Amino acid sequence: MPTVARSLDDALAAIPDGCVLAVPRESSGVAMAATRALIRRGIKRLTLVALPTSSLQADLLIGAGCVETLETSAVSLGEFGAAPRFTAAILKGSIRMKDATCPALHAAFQASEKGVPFMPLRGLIGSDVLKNRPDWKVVDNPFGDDDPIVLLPAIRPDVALFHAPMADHEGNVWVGRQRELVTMAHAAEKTIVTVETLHDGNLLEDKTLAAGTLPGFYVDTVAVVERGCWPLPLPEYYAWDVEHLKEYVALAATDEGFEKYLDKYVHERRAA
Amino acid sequence: MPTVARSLDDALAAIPDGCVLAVPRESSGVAMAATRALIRRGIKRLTLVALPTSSLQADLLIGAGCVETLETSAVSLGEFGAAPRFTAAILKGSIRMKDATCPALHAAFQASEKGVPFMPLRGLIGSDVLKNRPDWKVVDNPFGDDDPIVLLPAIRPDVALFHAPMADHEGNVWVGRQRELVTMAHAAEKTIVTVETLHDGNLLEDKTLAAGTLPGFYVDTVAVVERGCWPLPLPEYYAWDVEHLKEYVALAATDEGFEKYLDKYVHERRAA
Amino acid sequence: MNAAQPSAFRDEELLAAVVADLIGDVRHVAVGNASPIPATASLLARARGNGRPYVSLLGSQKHTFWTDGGRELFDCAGQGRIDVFFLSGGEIDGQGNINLVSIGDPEKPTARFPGSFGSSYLYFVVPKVILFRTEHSKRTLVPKVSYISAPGGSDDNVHRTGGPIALITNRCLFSFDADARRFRLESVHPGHTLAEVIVNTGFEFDRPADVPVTPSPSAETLRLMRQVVAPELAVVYPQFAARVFGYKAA
Amino acid sequence: MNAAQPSAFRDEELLAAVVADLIGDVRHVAVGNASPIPATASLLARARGNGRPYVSLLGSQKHTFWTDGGRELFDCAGQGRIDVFFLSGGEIDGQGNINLVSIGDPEKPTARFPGSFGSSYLYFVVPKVILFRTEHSKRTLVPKVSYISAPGGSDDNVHRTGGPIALITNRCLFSFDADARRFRLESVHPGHTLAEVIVNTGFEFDRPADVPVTPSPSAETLRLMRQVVAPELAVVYPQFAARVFGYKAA
Repeated sequence: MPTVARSLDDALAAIPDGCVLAVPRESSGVAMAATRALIRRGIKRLTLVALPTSSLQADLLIGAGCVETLETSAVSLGEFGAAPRFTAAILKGSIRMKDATCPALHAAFQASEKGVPFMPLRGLIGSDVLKNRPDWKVVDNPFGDDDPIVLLPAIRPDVALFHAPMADHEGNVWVGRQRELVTMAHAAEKTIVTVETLHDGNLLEDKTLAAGTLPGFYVDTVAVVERGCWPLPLPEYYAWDVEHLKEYVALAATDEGFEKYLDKYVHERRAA
Repeated sequence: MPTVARSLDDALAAIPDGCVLAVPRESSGVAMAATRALIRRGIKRLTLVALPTSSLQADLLIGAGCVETLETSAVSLGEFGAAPRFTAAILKGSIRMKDATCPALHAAFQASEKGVPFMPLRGLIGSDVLKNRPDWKVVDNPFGDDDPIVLLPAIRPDVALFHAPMADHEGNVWVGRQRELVTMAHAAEKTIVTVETLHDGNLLEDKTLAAGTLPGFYVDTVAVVERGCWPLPLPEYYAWDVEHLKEYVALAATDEGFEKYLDKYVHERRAA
Repeated sequence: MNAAQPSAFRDEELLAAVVADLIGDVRHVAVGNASPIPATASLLARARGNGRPYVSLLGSQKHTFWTDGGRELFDCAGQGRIDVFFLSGGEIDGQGNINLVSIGDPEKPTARFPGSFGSSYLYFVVPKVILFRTEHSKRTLVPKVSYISAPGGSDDNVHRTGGPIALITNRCLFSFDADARRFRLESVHPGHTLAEVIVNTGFEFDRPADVPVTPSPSAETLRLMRQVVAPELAVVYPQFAARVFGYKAA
Repeated sequence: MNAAQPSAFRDEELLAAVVADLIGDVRHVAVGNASPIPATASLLARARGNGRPYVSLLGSQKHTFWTDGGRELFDCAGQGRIDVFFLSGGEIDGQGNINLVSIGDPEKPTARFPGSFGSSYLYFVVPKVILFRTEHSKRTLVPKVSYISAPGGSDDNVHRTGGPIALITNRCLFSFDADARRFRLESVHPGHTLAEVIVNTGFEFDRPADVPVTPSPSAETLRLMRQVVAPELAVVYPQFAARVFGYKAA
């Protein structure tokens, strides 16, 4: 049965060093308060899988030395520019990068959701994305004739971590149309969700809300963290903190500036 | 752009003789009024694919001679017993039956949804379901070692037809948690939906309703038909018409009785 | 069931109690449509476990948590998140094969059942599949099924994380030995006899030298079924709850 | 853009008009994040088509119909329901290969871009991919990309229903010949010269004997952009709409 955690740190206790951690793109609800708490705790050696891309979350975790391997399709701060710590880590060779493409990650999570060892995907053939992924295979489509097609092995994360608008006391989580979060939870061994607020009553008993609800059956722990995506947006609830992102980009351009950022916004528990 | 049809017959004009027609199980909203209209029109040679099972809809269409091939995992009237016209047609050999299993049909529709030629599925090996499906293939899992696994070819229906609680004037359809209807529409070339009622305003602009909405982009035609599932249920809206089902079972036990049923409930446009 | 214990418990209560013990301590039991006795057993297991296992009663939107459409049951099983499921068969044979399709040559059958539903998959991926068939006769329990909707066992190289663990009928309880692919008679229900089981079973099975009588449900089990389970059950199976437990919704 | 037509139209208007013509009569155009000129072009095409094509502006929940999560864009493309998409590249080479990953040895790169996003897939399945890269230099248009995020062409046996049809820069418009896997110079924008295009392009390309000047947008096109498109665009790109069209939301 899912539990509503007494504190954010309690909720995150189930994310050990060295685990495979799945996180969503910024338009789906990134658990940024939880990310800062993990950095404060000194989490290490993560295999971070961002479905299908990441922005500040990956950049912070990489900069703070928490990431050993990153699998995703892109890391960028969008209109704020390149992700500085990600870029620096790649150029230094300090993380292992598994470059993917968005639909490949979606399909690989769906493979785990469906309990199959792989999923096929069109495209990719002739790309260096494929060439650099020895774990992806090309086979001849058995329903075709000389028709090569890529097979992607299932991704089964140890933990999925994201932020959503609300949950109820049974651990049901309303994710709305962000349905890759449902697939992520189905695919992951454990799912930890931070939410803006607790909903009174059972989300599954309201037929309109139920349509956008991840059942608590798939959820291990829920923690209430208001503005849990800050400084990233929670779409339809709040927007980017533009000034903060500008400050981040300015500070994170250097190692020393990034340490200052951590001191100011992460270790001091400010706005966490 | 989807259109709101002036009449049910107008909406169904896009379902030609001989097409591959996809329909849902009874708990997801079966377009029964539309089914009676198709029988009245004298539709012929359908390849009916019921995702993943059917009840009265398949039985009626089979009894009325509209079906050439049926692909599904089961046809049954549930607590009302066996489906009499289905059973009779199988014993007479008057339809071609492609027996499947529920998750195989879900996966084959998802293959079309994802634009891939096949999907893998566990299980099935050693069953006569597999043995009788030369179109399904067993391959050695390229990520395993001596690990046979079934591959199912994508099902791409010509038309998907179902009933839903509501649509808006843009053709967006609220399906709630019946998400196989979304997959069915994604997989099908065309989608025709009957609904209980037209919703004022755009379903996609309400974040709660949007979570359970099939976008009008995938919908060709919507027609308003109140109690469009009758005598089957529209879950959370209305229940089975128990007395009617009992009458059906009694009549459909014989060829003559079934003709009487058609005369009484289909050709006379009663409750259609 | 028998004259010896006319008022102690009903057949359905005995069967549900036996099935509840087979369920054991698990996380999630799913029960197919129109299965009141397995549903009773599952709710009994939940009452004993203070809310564990999750019980999904298919066909009841109120008693399932699915929000991802009809595929979620199967995806959930594929993820290893369904521990117990119930299957039946028009025919069941001694190797645990089940037939939900037809009798005779599949091309020209002499009888047709509804179809395999999800059995061809779930039988492979649900760790504890309990076969439930109240009609115990040579017509239903056969030497070899006409059509294999799902096989009782698989070759070693076939990925299989589940399969049958038991077969319960109105006469007795069989366990299933997955290695030998054979049923073993575990107990005969009160009021029934070994000779009756043998003569009504179309397949060979193993049995101990002394076949025990199926234990009667305890007083506490009966209390839970009648007081806690019956009201929950009545939401989905009102007629069954009224008939077996005399329960009528207020 | 040039001194000859100082007030007639802006560079962005010319590019959007050229792109709108490339879009043609289709059902659905999808535009990636942070792409105001392709967005302008797509909305212009829609204004001309009385609501057709559907225009999906990714990154704007209001301007996309997706309700099936992040995969729906790719599934939709896989279904053949996206007719036009826009891609760019840190590098683009003469065979239409695009690089969104890194410069130099991928194991020890000297520069890193964000990553391939969905390009490695969408380039194969969207019939009309328009390459859009305003910076036209030997740094961006190279003989051979360091890393192929997505190839411009594929062998005949590779399933491919889409690919590049054109490359538009701040200087000119190239079409792409899928069979020859080469770009062909179609026109040079007003105020720019063939010599300038040649000296700033790192790859070889075909060209007609006389290279035309890119046609200026018609008065009607400019009217549609400024009066119909600008207010729609301002919802997603307010700064761009203000700067280019002088449009300010009420």
